[in-house]
Amino acid sequence: MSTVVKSLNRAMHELLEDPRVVFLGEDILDPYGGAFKVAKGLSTQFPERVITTPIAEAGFVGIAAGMAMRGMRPIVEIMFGDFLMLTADQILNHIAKYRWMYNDQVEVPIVIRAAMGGRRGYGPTHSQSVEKHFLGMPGIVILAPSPFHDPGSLLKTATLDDSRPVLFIENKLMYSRALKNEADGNCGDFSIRKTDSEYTTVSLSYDTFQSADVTIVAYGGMAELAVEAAEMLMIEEEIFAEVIIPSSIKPLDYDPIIASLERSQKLVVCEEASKAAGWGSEVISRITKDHFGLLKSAPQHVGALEFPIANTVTLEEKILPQVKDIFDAAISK
Amino acid sequence: MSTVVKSLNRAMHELLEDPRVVFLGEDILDPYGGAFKVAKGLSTQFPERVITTPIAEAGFVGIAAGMAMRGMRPIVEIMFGDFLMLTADQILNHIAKYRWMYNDQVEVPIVIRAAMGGRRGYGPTHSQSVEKHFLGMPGIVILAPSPFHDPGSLLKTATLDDSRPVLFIENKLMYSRALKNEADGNCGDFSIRKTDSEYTTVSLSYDTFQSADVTIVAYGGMAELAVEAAEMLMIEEEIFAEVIIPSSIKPLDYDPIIASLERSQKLVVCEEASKAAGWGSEVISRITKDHFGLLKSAPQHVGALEFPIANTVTLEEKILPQVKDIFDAAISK
Amino acid sequence: MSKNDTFQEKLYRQMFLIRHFEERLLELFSEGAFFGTTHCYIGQEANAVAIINQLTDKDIVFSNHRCHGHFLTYSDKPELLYGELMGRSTGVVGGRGGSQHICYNNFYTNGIQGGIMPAATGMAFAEKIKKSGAIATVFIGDGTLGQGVVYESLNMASLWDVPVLVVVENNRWAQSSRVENELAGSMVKRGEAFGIDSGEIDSTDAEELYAHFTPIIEKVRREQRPHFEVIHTYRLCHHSKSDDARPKDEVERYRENEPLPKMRERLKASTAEAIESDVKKRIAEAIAWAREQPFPELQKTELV
Amino acid sequence: MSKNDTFQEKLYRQMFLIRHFEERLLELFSEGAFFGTTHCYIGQEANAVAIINQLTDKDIVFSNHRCHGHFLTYSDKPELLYGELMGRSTGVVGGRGGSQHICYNNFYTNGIQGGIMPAATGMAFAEKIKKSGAIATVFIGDGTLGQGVVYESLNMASLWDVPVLVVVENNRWAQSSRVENELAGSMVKRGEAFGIDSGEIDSTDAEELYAHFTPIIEKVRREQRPHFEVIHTYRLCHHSKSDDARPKDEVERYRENEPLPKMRERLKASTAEAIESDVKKRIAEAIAWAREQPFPELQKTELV
Ligand SMILES: Cc1ncc(C[n+]2csc(CCOP(=O)(O)OP(=O)(O)O)c2C)c(N)n1
Ligand SMILES: Cc1ncc(C[n+]2csc(CCOP(=O)(O)OP(=O)(O)O)c2C)c(N)n1
Ligand SMILES: [Mg+2]
Ligand SMILES: [Mg+2]
Repeated sequence: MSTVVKSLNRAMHELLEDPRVVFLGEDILDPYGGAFKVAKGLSTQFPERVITTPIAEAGFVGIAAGMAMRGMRPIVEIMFGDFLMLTADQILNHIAKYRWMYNDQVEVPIVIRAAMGGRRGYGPTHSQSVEKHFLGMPGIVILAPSPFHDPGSLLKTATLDDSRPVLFIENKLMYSRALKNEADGNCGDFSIRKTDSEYTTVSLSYDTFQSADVTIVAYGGMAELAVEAAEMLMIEEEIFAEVIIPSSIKPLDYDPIIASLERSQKLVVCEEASKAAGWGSEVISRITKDHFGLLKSAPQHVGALEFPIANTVTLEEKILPQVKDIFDAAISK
Repeated sequence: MSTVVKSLNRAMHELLEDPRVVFLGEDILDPYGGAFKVAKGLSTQFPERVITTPIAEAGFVGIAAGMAMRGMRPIVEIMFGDFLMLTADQILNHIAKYRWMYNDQVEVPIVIRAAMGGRRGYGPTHSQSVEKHFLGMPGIVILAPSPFHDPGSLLKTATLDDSRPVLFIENKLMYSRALKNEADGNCGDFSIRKTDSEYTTVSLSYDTFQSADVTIVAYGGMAELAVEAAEMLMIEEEIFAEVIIPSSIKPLDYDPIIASLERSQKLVVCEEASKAAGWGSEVISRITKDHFGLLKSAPQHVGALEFPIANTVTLEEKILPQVKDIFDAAISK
Repeated sequence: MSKNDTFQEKLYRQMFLIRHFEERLLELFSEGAFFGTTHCYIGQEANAVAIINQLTDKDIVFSNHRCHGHFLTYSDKPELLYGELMGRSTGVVGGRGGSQHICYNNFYTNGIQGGIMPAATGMAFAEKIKKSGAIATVFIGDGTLGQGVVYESLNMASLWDVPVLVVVENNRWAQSSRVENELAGSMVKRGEAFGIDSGEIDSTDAEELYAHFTPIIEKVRREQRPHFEVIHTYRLCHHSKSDDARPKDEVERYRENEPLPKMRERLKASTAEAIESDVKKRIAEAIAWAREQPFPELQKTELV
Repeated sequence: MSKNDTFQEKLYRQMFLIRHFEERLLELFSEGAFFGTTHCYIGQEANAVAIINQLTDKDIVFSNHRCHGHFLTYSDKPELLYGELMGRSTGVVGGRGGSQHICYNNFYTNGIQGGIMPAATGMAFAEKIKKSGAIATVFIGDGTLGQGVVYESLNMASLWDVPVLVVVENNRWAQSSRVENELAGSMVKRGEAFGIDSGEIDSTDAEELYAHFTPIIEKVRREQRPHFEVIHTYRLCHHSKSDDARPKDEVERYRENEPLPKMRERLKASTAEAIESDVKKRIAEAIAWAREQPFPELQKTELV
């Protein structure tokens, strides 16, 4: 059975065969192999291009960017995605800008992998999904694999075929999840469709994409929760949900969402971060701006409450969005 | 004639009379008095509590936060708001979190003033409006004075009466603008209303708030552009616009916006930053989520294009939003 | 803490409290009584007791992810920390922060490496401006010397004559990384380069460390200037719960240098035993108390 | 540049080019021919010519906001920089970047103080891995030593044996701030603390600086290690266009130490005059050329 972490680890092994690929991050050497074990085995096999760093996120992200500008294909691991905030200046004012600001004379093909998300009791500074703070930066791509995509092949495309800077968001709980298999156009009880693009969007339907009562959009760690909610909606309410799972949240391919909304006319957007100024705000705003009249009821936004993410489970559970919240949003009038 | 910079400078003088107030920033000593002169005269009058800093934005914002946690009321100046990205970790993972994470045992009453915005040919790293990257952080307030508010009194309230961390966004072009006077419920050709709250929202109407064809929401540097657009709309198209100018963009008081939309049913939201995941996305999304059915046409979003802000005027003008863009959005069907 | 303890007994009691607190913590973790992860201080206890005992009530302590030893010395409240680690509403910060993010009187911690340096510096600076006489002590690890904000803070602390004592606990590892893979040059020179008096000591002897820090703390208070001091020590436990890939023989070599036996052998065996059984009783009671505490409810109003 | 120049003539010609470029720039600014702001290098010309002349075509230079001197020495293309400062599509980066954000072959700049250090380090690191033989030189100012990311970079450059030469141009002021208000301790020790060979020189003599840097550059290339060198110099112009509140007598004192007269007096007066009139002609042509260039259009596709 392959899991997300296995898929990523295998991809990293394959990627490092390419002499342009270099991998930097904290505590990534064997035998430890990185905090979430995506790095296992790499330093043993590629000792020269697997470089464990000091605790200096801005510095090593910036160093990797310099390497990218000189023909390498660096991959950086941010141990806890929360620490990405330390690199915000390097990303906005350096990495995202160089290509255009230098009149397209350079490229910065860096991939920054970051472990995001809560539900593990790691507390306020080790549980966030901070990608929302980077969504508004012109010039960067943000990818978020899920068990419904092939995380390893996404990582390979991002590293070798994409010359733009990429943030690669890995939900921590997702690492150990089994990849979802697809056979004959089905994935479990759902029909499945995938867009034909480098960073595919997966659409799941209970009704072979004939009709739908609600369109649920979710990425990364929220994807499986959305699917669970869809199952509950079917069983408890006989509501047919379609679940749309993009692998690229920036840029976002709106076509599969709009195609589904043309059937359902009801939208639920999910994210693990707190809702304010989140990814869902952007999605809801874009759909209302560009497809006004498509929705027949208020768009719904599922996300965390506006608090730091508490350490204790009773608070963390209430603060972070749950399956039940998606379910409730989907049945709301 | 009072201007925004004079109003802020006077307020700083008054604030520093309070022994808890301390002022930190780069190049704020006399005779230089800060890059945009808000600091003029302060170090001469209050040499002990006006502290010029090294070029170390994360460090001195963090130091000010520590002072705030020990009973001081620090004000920090970020010379160019672009450099706020260097403080993103200090703001998200320290300043915004301490109060709640420490179970409400502490407060962090810091005010971080930052000069934002373009239109001066300062180029990609000195022209941005980066407040959008901070909108989604639970625990901080973001204020944006304009000539329609009293910038100095906002600053005083934020410093002395608000125990929460405040980002205080000052548009650079706005500094030299005259404060807009209000008399007998009028401001120029407009009727004016102000909400009765600590951080007031100003509403302007051509028709004594009887009827309106469009509601234009704008803050900071975009406020005067919105008003110009409203004038053009009146003169060229006989369209009655109401302009809503909040001084607090986070939290945002939706009441005056909704009140206006009940008359106009058409929304235009303006910001100087690029539109993707911007403030306007949040506003449009919140209004559609919470007041579905209120709008009778697609909400409009005016903002910069998704590029770095170029140095040369021909590109900068095209990238940044202009009066004409607001006008066009307002007359769009 | 017992009022009748001699100085040595007190140090031993405190170190044993930290040690036993953590040993029980690690045992109980497997039961699922605790949340998330935790970073133990086993092997470094001498540092906390040597320094924190010399501070006044007004003084500030800023600690990091590895804060149990500092907190227990500062507060002598194991039950509050157990409560916190169990996520209870009566824990140090009501279950909100967990082990890395606590606050108790003038004691603070945060889990972002290095990010605490400016806050600690600012706190000390505020106390100086307020003329309260308080100083701040901030504890960081060897690995944390990788973070740039540490140097921004040292520069300003030195420029502005801030009474902050920076204690680097060099336990020779940062998570899974040897200090040699993390740090180039010299630790002490990192302080000196900013015009800050800096020094180092290689010891796990609480009494020796205590004596070493007496003039340092006194000087920070008197001169109202920063000081940077490195303690070379060793972490004998995992980095967090279950991650230790260090060479076994290296760990065993340092185990001979443990702070607790060193102090215990200066006590009468019966005294040591009495202290140990006292502490064990306290710890058992603290655990029992914490287990009975309620979980917190979420307040209704979201933050702005 | 003239092929027949002696060494001294070449250095003088380059320095005079920088100087005259900027003097004309400042004059023309009032006409509104330029955008935004600009940071001149007047007084520091000797540094650029002493160092950049010794680099190979493959070598990398990373400069900062005050980059005219570095760029002109590197490229010898005044017209491209005028074009850029006038916002023209044929300027160094097509008008997009402006004076602080340019890129030309292996020459780069950015306007965020200190933020360029990691990129420069990474570039040198990449060249080392690629075995290209290239090294990187990065120029920063005294004030920029306030930024933490500088130290993160020094640490990694030292740990990983990166062939990067860090040149600190200490012009004794950072914008309106005296170095004493910005910097505690010692500049040279800031490099040494990271195990990096570090040194300093107080000179505005281009030949002396050239000789000083010859073995340093050679060593960085040979040893494939970083080096940190401080040049004590002085800025004789405003920080940017019109902001100078420094004591007049201080500026006048340093004016006696100007790099250009020092070199000029080693040339025959007639040679110097010939060089000057040559350069003036080039500059006039460069300005004329730049004025004729078109403004850029905005490409249609927005970035992601
Ligand atoms: C900014 C940041 N980066 C990374 C981490 C993850 N992390 C937690 S502890 C640790 C090692 C710290 O080493 P050191 O400073 O030596 O302290 P020690 O754990 O040895 O006490 C790391 C890398 C973090 N908490 N913060
Ligand atoms: C991160 C950052 N903070 C502040 C500034 C504003 N700024 C531009 S130049 C400058 C002074 C730089 O001083 P120094 O490093 O000594 O270089 P010099 O200007 O003297 O050449 C400042 C503060 C900036 N560009 N970047
Ligand atoms: Mg350590
Ligand atoms: Mg300088």
